[in-house]
Amino acid sequence: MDFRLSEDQRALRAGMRDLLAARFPREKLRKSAEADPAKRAPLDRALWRELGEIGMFSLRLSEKEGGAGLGLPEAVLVFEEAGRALLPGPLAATHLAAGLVPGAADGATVVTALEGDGVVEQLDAADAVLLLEGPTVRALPVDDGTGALAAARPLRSVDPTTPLHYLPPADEAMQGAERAGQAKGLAVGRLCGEAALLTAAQQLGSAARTLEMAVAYVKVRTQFARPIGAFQAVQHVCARMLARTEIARSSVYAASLTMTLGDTCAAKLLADEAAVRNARDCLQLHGGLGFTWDADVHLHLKRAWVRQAQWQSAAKAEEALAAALLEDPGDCMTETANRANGAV
Amino acid sequence: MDFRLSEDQRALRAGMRDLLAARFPREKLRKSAEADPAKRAPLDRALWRELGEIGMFSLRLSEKEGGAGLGLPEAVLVFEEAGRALLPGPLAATHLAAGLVPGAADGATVVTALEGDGVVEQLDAADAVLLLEGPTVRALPVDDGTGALAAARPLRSVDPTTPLHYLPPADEAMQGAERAGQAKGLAVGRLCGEAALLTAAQQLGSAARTLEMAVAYVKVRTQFARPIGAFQAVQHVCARMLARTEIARSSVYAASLTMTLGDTCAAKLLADEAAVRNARDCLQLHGGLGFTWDADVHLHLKRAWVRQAQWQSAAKAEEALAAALLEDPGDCMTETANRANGAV
Amino acid sequence: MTAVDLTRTREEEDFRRRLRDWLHRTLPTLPPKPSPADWPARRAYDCAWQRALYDAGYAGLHWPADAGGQGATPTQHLIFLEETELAGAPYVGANFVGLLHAGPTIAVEGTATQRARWLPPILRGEEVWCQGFSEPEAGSDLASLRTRAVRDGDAYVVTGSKTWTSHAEVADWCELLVRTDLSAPGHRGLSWLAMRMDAPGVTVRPLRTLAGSTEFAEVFLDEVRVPVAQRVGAENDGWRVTMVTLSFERGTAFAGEVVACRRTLALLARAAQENGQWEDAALRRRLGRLNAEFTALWRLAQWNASEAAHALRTGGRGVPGVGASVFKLRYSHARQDLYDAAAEALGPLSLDAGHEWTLERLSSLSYTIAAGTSQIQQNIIAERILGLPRGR
Amino acid sequence: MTAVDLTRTREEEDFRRRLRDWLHRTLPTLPPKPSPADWPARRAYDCAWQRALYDAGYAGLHWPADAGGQGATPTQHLIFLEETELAGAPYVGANFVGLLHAGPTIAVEGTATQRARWLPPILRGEEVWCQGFSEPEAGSDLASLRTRAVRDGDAYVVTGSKTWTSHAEVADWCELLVRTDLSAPGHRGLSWLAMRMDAPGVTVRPLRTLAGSTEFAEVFLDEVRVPVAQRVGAENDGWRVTMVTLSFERGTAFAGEVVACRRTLALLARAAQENGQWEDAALRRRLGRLNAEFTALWRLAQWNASEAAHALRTGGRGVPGVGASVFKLRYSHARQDLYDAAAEALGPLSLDAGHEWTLERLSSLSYTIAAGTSQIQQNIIAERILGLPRGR
Repeated sequence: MDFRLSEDQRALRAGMRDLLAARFPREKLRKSAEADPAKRAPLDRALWRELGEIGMFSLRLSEKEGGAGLGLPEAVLVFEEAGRALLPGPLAATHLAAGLVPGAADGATVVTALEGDGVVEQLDAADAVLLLEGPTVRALPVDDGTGALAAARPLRSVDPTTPLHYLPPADEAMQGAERAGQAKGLAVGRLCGEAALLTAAQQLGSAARTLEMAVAYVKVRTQFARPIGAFQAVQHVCARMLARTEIARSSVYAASLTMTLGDTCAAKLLADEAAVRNARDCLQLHGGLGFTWDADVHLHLKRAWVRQAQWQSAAKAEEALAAALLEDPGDCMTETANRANGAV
Repeated sequence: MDFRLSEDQRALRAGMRDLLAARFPREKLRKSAEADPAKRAPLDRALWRELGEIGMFSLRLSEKEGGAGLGLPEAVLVFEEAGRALLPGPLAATHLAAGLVPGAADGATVVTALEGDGVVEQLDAADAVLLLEGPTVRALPVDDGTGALAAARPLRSVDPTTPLHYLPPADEAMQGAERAGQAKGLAVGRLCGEAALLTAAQQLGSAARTLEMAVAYVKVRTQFARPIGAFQAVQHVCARMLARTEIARSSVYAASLTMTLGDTCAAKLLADEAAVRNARDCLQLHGGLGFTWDADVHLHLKRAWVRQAQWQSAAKAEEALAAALLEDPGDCMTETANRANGAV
Repeated sequence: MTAVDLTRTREEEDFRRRLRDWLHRTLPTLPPKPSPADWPARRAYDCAWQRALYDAGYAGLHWPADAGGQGATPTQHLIFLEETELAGAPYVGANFVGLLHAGPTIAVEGTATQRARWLPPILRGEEVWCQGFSEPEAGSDLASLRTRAVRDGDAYVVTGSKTWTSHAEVADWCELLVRTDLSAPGHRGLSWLAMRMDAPGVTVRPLRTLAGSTEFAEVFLDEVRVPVAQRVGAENDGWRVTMVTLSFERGTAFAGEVVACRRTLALLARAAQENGQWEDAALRRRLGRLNAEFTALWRLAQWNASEAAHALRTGGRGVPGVGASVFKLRYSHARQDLYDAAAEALGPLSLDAGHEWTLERLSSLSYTIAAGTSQIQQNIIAERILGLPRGR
Repeated sequence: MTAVDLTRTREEEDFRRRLRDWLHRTLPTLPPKPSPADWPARRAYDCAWQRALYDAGYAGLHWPADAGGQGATPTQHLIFLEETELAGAPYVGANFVGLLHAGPTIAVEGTATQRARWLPPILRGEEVWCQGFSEPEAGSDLASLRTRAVRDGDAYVVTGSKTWTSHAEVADWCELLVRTDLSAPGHRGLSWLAMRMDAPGVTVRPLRTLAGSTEFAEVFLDEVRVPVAQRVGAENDGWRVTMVTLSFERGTAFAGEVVACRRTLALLARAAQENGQWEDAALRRRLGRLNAEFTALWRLAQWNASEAAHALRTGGRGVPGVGASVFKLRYSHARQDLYDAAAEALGPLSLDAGHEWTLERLSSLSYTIAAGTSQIQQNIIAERILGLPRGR
């Protein structure tokens, strides 16, 4: 058993970080978060293709299918970097669609997803929508002529960098998509778990980033003639932020290896909590500055709220983890051997 | 509207504090909390009679009935002092029984109560048991010959100063007491609310006392060459203890005036929380010393746990407060005029 | 024996009934609410409401009569806050600083001339005030502020910058805290000035909040001349004057909001009942607990009002005590918890910034920062109320 | 590409299988557990278990081979903790200090003679150690300790008092931290000694805990002679030696308990199902969240073990890093939350101190205090991991 990252994994993560630093610098993030919605940059399709080229969507496909034959552990590292940079877009959905929807793997197509709660990310920018309810996975072209998505109404998304649509769950138009009342098929269950984990990885990246931002700020912000980071109350807030981040990290990395229900639910729950609470703490430590549009911290908080609602809510994760307690005689710590490299 | 205490009320409270300092000093508390159960002092009947003489049980009876014609606001002040000193015994039950059970008013009789959860305090020391389920209030002599309480088994009470018995709810012997399945009568509902409030008052007293203990200790305990009360993390723990105490105090005092469901439930919930959490914080601030039997802090915590479970649990209070939200168009802040002096 | 008493007096009951009648008659006659982004329209709306209050005899309710106020009891003030909130009346809005900070400060600390000049226009809704205390480098540590005022004849020449100033774009006056003695450290050497916002050298730059609105502004001061006659209190005594103002801010300012929060909570319960989330015991119990918290906060406000009334009767000026920090600390967190609970009750629609509760969730984030962070409140409680040794 | 890997190696799987078989055969042959209050019987029981481990080749599993240990990987150590816990094997008990503090310290810092004298009896369950670090006036601020050791020929003469010493009544040896240079302030001037508990001048007075048991004792030292040869590490270098010991304490010591907590949690769910409380979604979700927390803590322990294994491979001695503070901080609170949740699930029976979970609830209260309070852990994380300026 070795939980540490390999050299190759470190290189993969560093490569993703470098790419995002070069192609999605802070100015681009700010451009997509313009206070005036009309001036916001739309989803950057050129960047999407570049993400496709470096394998963000295809890395778990076999080499024969044009992928890198890697596994969830590597995908998690790449998604963590995306979360750190607040890279916008339906990254998890397009990643899941690689191999299912033509063009998803290489970033030529943007694929979003419709989940049980009826919220769809980036519907205007997307070419196709994954439907993950019912026994099988289906993909629907956004303009399929049937008007299945016509009832979707745009929300004024709380996260300026993530446009959202809402499709009321009882909508007649979606009955053809067999959304309601059917047990999830095995493949659908697995994909939902993977999406939850990749989303958790993004939350982890954001949590680590807001911790960094907070620590950097409290070291330089001076009040009462010393850096506020010398105040014990501030120090302890930062310490708890680190603890949240590291607990979430072990949970996310472990789930990428085992993909058990328990690990995955724990990963989503703890990474959501780390992202939301770290962003709030970071905001508090920034004082009035943290409350301004020009600081980045609100973008982390708002994105964390969006990701928290996606794929698996806290209520669902907690109920699943509670139910697992009854099924399990107590030795769930003994993980089953992980699927080698977790390739799909 | 005047929320402040009157001179007479301050005098009443000071009188109770003086009496307890003289007749129930710390040594008596420690004697009733001997680590060896065989050496513990039993309930002090002489003190009980003295409490009766100063009107602890009868103060809300009319002067014609031998009482002082006072109201719940005064009772709450007296019970707050009892909680502060951790005075043992079924104080609330005996207070409720004044006028119902002979000898309760003057402290000649010790009356305990059996609540829905089946826990009875000081059954061995008591002369009678109040039954507060069903449409009417009943009192049962402890040795009534019917064996109704024979099934009660002694618990090894977590609070060494509060002996407890447990009567399983489904017990056949209690069917005659009409415990299950009946709506509470008006009188029963009112008495339960009063008992919850008087218990909350004791919790408030305990919360205020553990705050005092914590503040006194952190002023003198020195580590790293200064009083630990100069550390911001310690200061903030104390500040939150004070906030909990004062929120509970306004809530308890207000409920003693209005006796509305909302005020009473809020008072019990917030006073329970203040007592339990202040005791835990006080323990933490005392470090290893707080973990010893010889320090008093554990007695506050254990009593707070017992009182928390009595008369109204957090779950019940929260559900009642939630239900009140649906019934109420939003103007529950506008209290109805309180019953003059709240006399029974 | 006189009991602690929540029974209102006949005067108080009459007061409530008259106020309720007046609100019932008056509110339907108000113009529609202006757009949140239109500051001049908001000013006009808020000032019209203040004028209506003035005409009806409700302006400056809690101000002493000798300052032009109604000399109402603190309890009447709470009744006013409760009834206006329950009736859905406009908020104090642009007149917040005038009515709740600057005005009361001038009433307590100003000269007769100053009171005569500044108080009536505040009460009539004719002049709007803003606050110039915080600076980019002086937030929690207000005493480290750097904006300097150099005496030049009968005026101060003021240079520096202020931030987090609400309503700066539409204000007539600014209550300004400046350093008049550059050699004195910290809180010594500060003075409290009233500055005209249209004075030459004043530049206002709006700050956008995370909610997308421009609630605050930066105010840049470049050699602005402020007559010495516009100083309130003695030169270099501004810290004490300011503390009076801040304790007003931390006392009564939020009491009305508690009523509003309790009302939102009831609406939230209804919404959860409609969308099925009410079946979730965890959410239900969370809302029940919030009900306890807001009920208790309202009781604490009443308690504080009784204390203030007592101080008034015994010769004090009704300045809220340090206990207001307890209220501020708990209320700030309760408000944030409320809108977090609202998000849970709303489900996916909590991501819709078009929903009022989502916007309120965003703006609630400032509550643990503005008007003294929660950290500062806890310092105050620890050191001033509990007497713990000075934290280092 | 080599993946992050939770797959166990064949060696690890073989290790687990052999251990499981051995536990299956051995546990039924153990004598019944002694009464918690009978310390000599507890010592005998714990030492017999340690001897059984020794005979089976499991003693000092994580100690280096050159210290008489099995030189097992950190992963094997975790497997050992997991399997012994799942099988319901005895805890380390009286041998805690010897196996987890003093022994590893001597293994890293002791001379060859010291290692030969002290380590084998620890591994064979023949000698029991206790810890003499804290003093009444030196808790969180350990470096302020006052117990002094004055050199007199080939011995130190030690006078002072120690507290919170577990198993003092039945221990043979005490790892003792003393001040050897009275003129040096704070952590300078301290030395680490091994003291016989039967030396003249040693008096033990049991301390009763709030759970009613006597887990700890005070140890009074009145001119106790300790041979200089029993000093580990250089004179006045005791602080560094102690830090090695403490980082052991904060690292691996609690990993096995996480498995036990997870197991208790499952039993708790069953109990709630039986008494009907499982219908309460608020309790259910609380238990689900605790499941996430303990699952993640176990993963963090595995992560830390991987880091320690890496340090071993690259030449370090496997001393747990400061990251162990994160584990300690979260675990302490999770354990307290667990038994608070147990009280909610038990309902009125949570007031019965005869119930195991109620006793555990009481003893869990020490977790945020002992072995470095949560406040100290957060200081360590802030200053040593995050590099924040020294708190004052």
